[in-house]
Amino acid sequence: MAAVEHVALERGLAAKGIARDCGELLGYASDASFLTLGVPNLIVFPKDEAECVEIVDLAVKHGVTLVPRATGSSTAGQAVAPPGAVLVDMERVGACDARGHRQGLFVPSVVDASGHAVELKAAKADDELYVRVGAGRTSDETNRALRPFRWSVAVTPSSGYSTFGGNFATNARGSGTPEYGPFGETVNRLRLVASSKAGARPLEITARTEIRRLAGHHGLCGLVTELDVRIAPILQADEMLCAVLAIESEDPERLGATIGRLMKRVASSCRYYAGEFLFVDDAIVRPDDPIRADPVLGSYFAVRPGVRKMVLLYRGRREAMAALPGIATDVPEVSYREVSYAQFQAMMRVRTAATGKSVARVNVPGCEDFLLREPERFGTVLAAMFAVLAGAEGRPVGHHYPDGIVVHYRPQARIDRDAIEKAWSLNLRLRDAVLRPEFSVEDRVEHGLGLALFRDSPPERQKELRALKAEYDPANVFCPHLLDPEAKGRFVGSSFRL
Amino acid sequence: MTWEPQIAAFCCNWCGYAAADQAGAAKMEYPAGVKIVRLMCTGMMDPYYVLRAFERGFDGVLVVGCHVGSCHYKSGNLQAKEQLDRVDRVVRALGLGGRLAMTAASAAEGNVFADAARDFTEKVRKLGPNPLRQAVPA
Amino acid sequence: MTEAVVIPVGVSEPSAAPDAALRTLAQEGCIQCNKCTFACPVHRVDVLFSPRKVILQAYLGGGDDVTERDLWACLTCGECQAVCPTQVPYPAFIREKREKLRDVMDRAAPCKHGGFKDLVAEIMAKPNLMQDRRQWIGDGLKVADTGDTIYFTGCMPYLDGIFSYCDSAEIGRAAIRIMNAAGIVPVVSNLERCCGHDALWNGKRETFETLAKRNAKWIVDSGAKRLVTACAECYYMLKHEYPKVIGPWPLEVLHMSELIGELVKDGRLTFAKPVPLLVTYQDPCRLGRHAKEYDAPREVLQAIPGLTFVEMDRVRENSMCCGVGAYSNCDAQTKFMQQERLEEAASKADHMVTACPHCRIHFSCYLDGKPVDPLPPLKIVDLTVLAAQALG
Amino acid sequence: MTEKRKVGVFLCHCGGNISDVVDVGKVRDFAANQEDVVLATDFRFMCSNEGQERLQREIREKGLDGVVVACCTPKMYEDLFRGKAAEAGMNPFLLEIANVREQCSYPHRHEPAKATEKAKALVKAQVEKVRKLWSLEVKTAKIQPGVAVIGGGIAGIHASILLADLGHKVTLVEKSPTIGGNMARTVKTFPTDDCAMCTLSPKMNEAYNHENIDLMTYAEVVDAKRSPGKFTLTVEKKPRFVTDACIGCNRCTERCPVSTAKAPVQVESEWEMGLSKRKAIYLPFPSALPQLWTIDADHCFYFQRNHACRVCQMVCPAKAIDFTMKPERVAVDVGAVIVATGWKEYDPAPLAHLGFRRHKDVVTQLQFARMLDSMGPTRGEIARPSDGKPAETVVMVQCVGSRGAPGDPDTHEYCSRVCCMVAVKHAQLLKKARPEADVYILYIDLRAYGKGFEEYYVHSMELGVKYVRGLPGRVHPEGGKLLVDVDDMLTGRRLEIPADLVVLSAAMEPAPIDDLLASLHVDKTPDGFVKEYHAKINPTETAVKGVFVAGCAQGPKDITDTIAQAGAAAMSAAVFLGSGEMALNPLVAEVDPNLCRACDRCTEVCEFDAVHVDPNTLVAVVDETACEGCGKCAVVCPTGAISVRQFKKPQVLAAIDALAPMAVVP
Repeated sequence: MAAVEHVALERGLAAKGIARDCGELLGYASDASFLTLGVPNLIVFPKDEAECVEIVDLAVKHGVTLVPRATGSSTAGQAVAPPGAVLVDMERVGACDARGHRQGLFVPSVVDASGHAVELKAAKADDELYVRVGAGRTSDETNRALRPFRWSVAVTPSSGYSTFGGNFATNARGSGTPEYGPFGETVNRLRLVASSKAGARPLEITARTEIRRLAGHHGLCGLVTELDVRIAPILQADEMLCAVLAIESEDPERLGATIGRLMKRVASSCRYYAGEFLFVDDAIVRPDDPIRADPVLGSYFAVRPGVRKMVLLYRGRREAMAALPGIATDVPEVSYREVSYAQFQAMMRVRTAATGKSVARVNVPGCEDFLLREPERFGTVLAAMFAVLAGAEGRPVGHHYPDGIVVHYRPQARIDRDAIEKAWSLNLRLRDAVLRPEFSVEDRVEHGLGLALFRDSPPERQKELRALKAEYDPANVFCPHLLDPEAKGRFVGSSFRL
Repeated sequence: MTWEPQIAAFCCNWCGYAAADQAGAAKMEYPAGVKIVRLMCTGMMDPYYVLRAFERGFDGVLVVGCHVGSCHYKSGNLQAKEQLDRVDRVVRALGLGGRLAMTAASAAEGNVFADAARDFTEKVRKLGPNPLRQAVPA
Repeated sequence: MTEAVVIPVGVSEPSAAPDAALRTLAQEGCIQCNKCTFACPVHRVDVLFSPRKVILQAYLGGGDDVTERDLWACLTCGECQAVCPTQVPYPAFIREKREKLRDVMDRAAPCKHGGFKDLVAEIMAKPNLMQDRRQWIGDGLKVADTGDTIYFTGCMPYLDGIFSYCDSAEIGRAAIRIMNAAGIVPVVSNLERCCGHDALWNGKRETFETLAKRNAKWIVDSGAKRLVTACAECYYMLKHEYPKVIGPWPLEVLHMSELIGELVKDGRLTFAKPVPLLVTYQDPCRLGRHAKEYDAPREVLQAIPGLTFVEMDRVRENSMCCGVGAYSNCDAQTKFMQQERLEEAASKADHMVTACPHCRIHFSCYLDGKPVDPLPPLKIVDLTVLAAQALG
Repeated sequence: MTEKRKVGVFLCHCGGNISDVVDVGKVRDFAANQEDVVLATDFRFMCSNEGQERLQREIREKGLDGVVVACCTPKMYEDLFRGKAAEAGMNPFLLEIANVREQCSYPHRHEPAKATEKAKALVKAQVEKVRKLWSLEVKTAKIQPGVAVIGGGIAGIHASILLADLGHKVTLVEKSPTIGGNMARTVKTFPTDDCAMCTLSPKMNEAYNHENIDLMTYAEVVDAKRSPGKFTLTVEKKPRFVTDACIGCNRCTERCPVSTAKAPVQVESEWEMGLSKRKAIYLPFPSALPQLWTIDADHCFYFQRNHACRVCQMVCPAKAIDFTMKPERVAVDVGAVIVATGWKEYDPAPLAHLGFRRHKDVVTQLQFARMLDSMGPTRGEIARPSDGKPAETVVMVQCVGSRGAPGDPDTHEYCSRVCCMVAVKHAQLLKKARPEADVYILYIDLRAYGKGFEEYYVHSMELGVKYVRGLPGRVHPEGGKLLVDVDDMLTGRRLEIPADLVVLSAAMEPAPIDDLLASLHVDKTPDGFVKEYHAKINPTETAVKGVFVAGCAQGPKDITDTIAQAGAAAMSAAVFLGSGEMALNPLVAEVDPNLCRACDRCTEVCEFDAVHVDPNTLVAVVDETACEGCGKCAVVCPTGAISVRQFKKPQVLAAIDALAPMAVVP
């Protein structure tokens, strides 16, 4: 605890009995992005909106910057604080009891579009319903609470333990997005602790247009404390179609072009719930992984050397996807197979785990994920990508959304400086190779732009964000550093710059 | 040197310890192996102390408190009894049965303390050295 | 070749070279996703405690950068590892840290009974010990000095000398009753010593290894074909940790639930008497997440006539810890974890069955005291005891 | 981790008492080599002035922050040495005594070698303990000024006056409408036969008028809360329905329809022990204080027959009747409480063979006392309640309800102590009034132990009171008399005494005050009387600091003893209050909030009600004014959160380990 304003702030928090830590905070120097701006010297853990208000009041009073973080799973550096800033861990907000203890098991309160409470038992499948949750709630928790009623959150980001507050801040995508759009589209009501020159300004926002504006605000506009989040009925086995499509080829360009065309047709003729793909290699699952023994799925994990193998997974309402089998059979290179929901989930587990999570490696951030607007260019992009990746570790995976293809790639490196720095430079080359307007490729749509927010978002979005911030944060206490186009973080594993 | 039973005598401040003072002041003799640990009340006699004493090589543990009904703190000695009865199961299971005893001596009963110290020492002598302790050459 | 290259702004070059524990950890590829923290029962009641934080701190601070609170507050229950996308072995990490740091960072105040148990273990590690640990058996039960089956009692004979609020010896009696009923006369030995569970998990590897070797000696010499225990900790230790020290066993190590399942399967044991209870099952960390045995206990419950078995919401690898690991941490936070779990259990059933004497003790301890919030009536029952009730 | 200590060891020769047996030099050299010991020295007499100066000098010069004095038992000079250490600027609680005289040189004087070895161990043990000790501060708690005396009998009155004279504000709470208690009923007092009222009235008046005494009659203590140095009593004032405007003209009583000859409702006078009736609005007795009438709502027609009667209101010249009065609760903060709730008379009804209640002419001594009162129900006439004829033969029966068989639910095991002299007194008062009357006293043992009692007893025999050793087998009516069958154990003859009046010397019982004692957390002895802190040396104190006991609440006693004990209780209370603040013994329990499970076990075992779980923080909190430091809580605490200062586990273990034989398997 160095700075005087921090000492003052800490005293204020102590007076209000708000949980905080000003001990050794090396553990909060970074997040899942492995980026850092330094070691914070104060982190605050509000448990409800009231405490958020106190915190913002104090921050404005003492002129201290606040950087909200949620579960810290951000892969883009939102959750790292620049020197002098105070971290605000929003993880408990609206998710704990009066004692501040997280309540993992809870009874969901469900409302309709106009915010009136609804008996979920009595609800009909086509009702437009929302679950009213604290910003610290996660889709895992919420889905567990909804499951008995056969409902679930409409858009579930790939990490079910990220908080809704975070999902909204990054306007995350996930399964359900093809049908419901990005997370921000599924929010019907928002409580936000913004700032004024005088202090905190708690707001309730119900105008959908305004909510859309705020979606992806990256914490620039304040602390989100409560949301009404769209829920959807869980598809039953008989009304659901789960399909696995596979293709392999020595030539990534051909592979990409073929799949791209297929995806375009699927997007135009099917309404699906989730479309996911992954590139399979030998190391993607452990040799002893039971999935290899699965009579159906096992085959997908045998990869001939020298070829790229891509597995594409679709799930949705059977009637809405009636065209899919036909589309698949039109493409001879692609093998098509319908599988059970259980098998689909098994493949999804591999898909999730494949995002650069493998043993004896650290993940090197950088070109973390990008959106390809025009599927027909998929071949070109893959070719460019694999050209750079030749010989590198880590494997691309992605989603197929109606508005484009999202590709994730996080190179991995053995845990030593050389390997890490290699991966790092590889990343930079990858950015240059792939992030090209002429490819219709945009950077980072899945996990938000984080520290790269201003460097990488298009000018009009920058203008929009500045306007937003001016409106909601006149005191300029929330993450001002993200507005700096030069915002730079350091990868904790190297001396490189972004 | 030959083995002499080493006894940890936990005495409450008001009776046991005072009785030992009495015994001393009256020049009553008892074995020098008896070493007193002063507690305010046997009620604070933690079973842990018993095991610790054995683990550290004492051959016997003797707890001396007030007579029932005359505890300076009303009922500390009763709790001690209860606690020791319980821990005695552990002591016996560890093969140290008979090496733990509790008795009462009022502040005036120096003789009672001296006798207890003597008798218990002899009892322990018959049991031989604490097996947890390296056998001392006889 | 070092993961300690990680030097963020403002952090001086780590002094200590990264140690084995840290390497294991880093090489498991912690991706800082924080799911561990989310799953951690301690974090739920103490927001400052976070495995993710501890890992990053150790990672950046060069190995031994762990605070005393963080070192000892961990229950080593493994809920974090169960949800970790890369299976980071956090409990093992903490265990090694405890081995390394306990001398400079001894527990300010270990759970009192833990201190007592530790001492019993220390005593049992001594050479010329002559135990008389069979007093609890009582009449009508048949045990032998030699035979094919060893019944490894664990610290059970000692527990009743410490805990007033639950009769642990009844577990042993039940186990023997069941074996006798199936025509097995188990060996119960005075040579048996503490399995060393707490010693190992509290960083006293030396004590653990001494105990392990002394146990292995008589067990192997006995020539028995299998060893059974009703304790989740003993089972996990004997089956998974002992071989690392004494090499592979010449015999089979079984948990009571496995033995019962087996006996029921080949018809040597029949549950004649209905036990009309509404029960739920608490997966003990050591039996479940650590030894991966989830089904055997459930099969036993299903085999008991008249019994209604309901699952809690958080079960198997996601089951919530009883709140105390290796008797190393029982404090102001523990009560809230136990309240949370018992509320969950009470919302499902009126009896909570567990297959670990220690879960039973910790929960019973809580129920014996004053709960932080009112609780519906709930009893904690041991699986083996429950099974014995179903014998004719 | 305790910081490096500078420990000094001082060995006393005790002029040979120690050094003739223990080789002090060896012990000194041994001590000098112990860890943290910076000084080891020996001296002929540590307790001498010179020795004390040495101690202080070394503490100052070497800056010692730990001292072990190896000498005689700590019971002798621990306080002295600690005081001296404090003067020298060291925290006194860092000084420990190694008892090498009573524990080494005396008991092992024929084994000097062993005595020396043991002395080493004892010194080492204390050095190790001192190294682990923490400095302690002696905290103090302000004591709330003011004292509450509960019970307005002679004990309460006397104690109140003494304290009030000393300048203490006294709140005297009496549950009946008047003060005076049982003494007011007892006409005359033995052994001097002077009139009870004549001695009592002045005291009542003094208490009533004393500027430092706040008198609350017709009021009861319904709850008591304790906080450091303070008791907060909740006193409920019952409504009298008569305001202070009352001028005591008695018109209301005269006109009150209750208990009139033809009235359907007859109320027995408590004051007259049921020997006469009283009205619903009444003054207990003429010299009652305060002179305020009281309406007994349970019998008043206004209350019982929905406002049917308002006679008193109509006749009251002072407009003092107010039917709307409600019970009123007031909180009284005091620093000390004296329980002087007195006694009630045992009800002999269960002893069927004595015929109490079955035969009108069987009465108790207290009723007989009322008969003897010239102002009483019989105007002093000793007549048979059955027909009002003068009683020629009166038989008194002793030990009624007292000295019963152990375990007999109907009687008490204890001796009621005063009944003998009460009987002797009443017998001779009767004899003096009517020499021709026959008076028998049937007894087992006649206990005339007090000053002037024996003479009093002998005098009664001179007056012709007949003593028969033996208790009656039965009392039954025959020929208009009551035949009392008794075996005279001295003559062996069986007597059948035809009595007009049988008087039972019923035992003294404690007044029913269980709720009060419970809320004060004061215990009772098995016989139901208040438990003193120590029956011999603290007869007026209770285990609860600040709560004292006086009079028959503590046990049966006569007025002389009651006065004496009331004085003693007042003195103890005055000393306690006088200090203005109480030094809190620092060697008490303390709680580590980070470990407390709030399981309440400490609360359950605490005999002094000194620890409670704070419902908000869910952490146990020790009341240091109440904690005695016995450490029971520390043993039952599952986490080790609670422990007694200077006897924390590491401190005791340090001593154990140091005393343990060296030869332990590593």
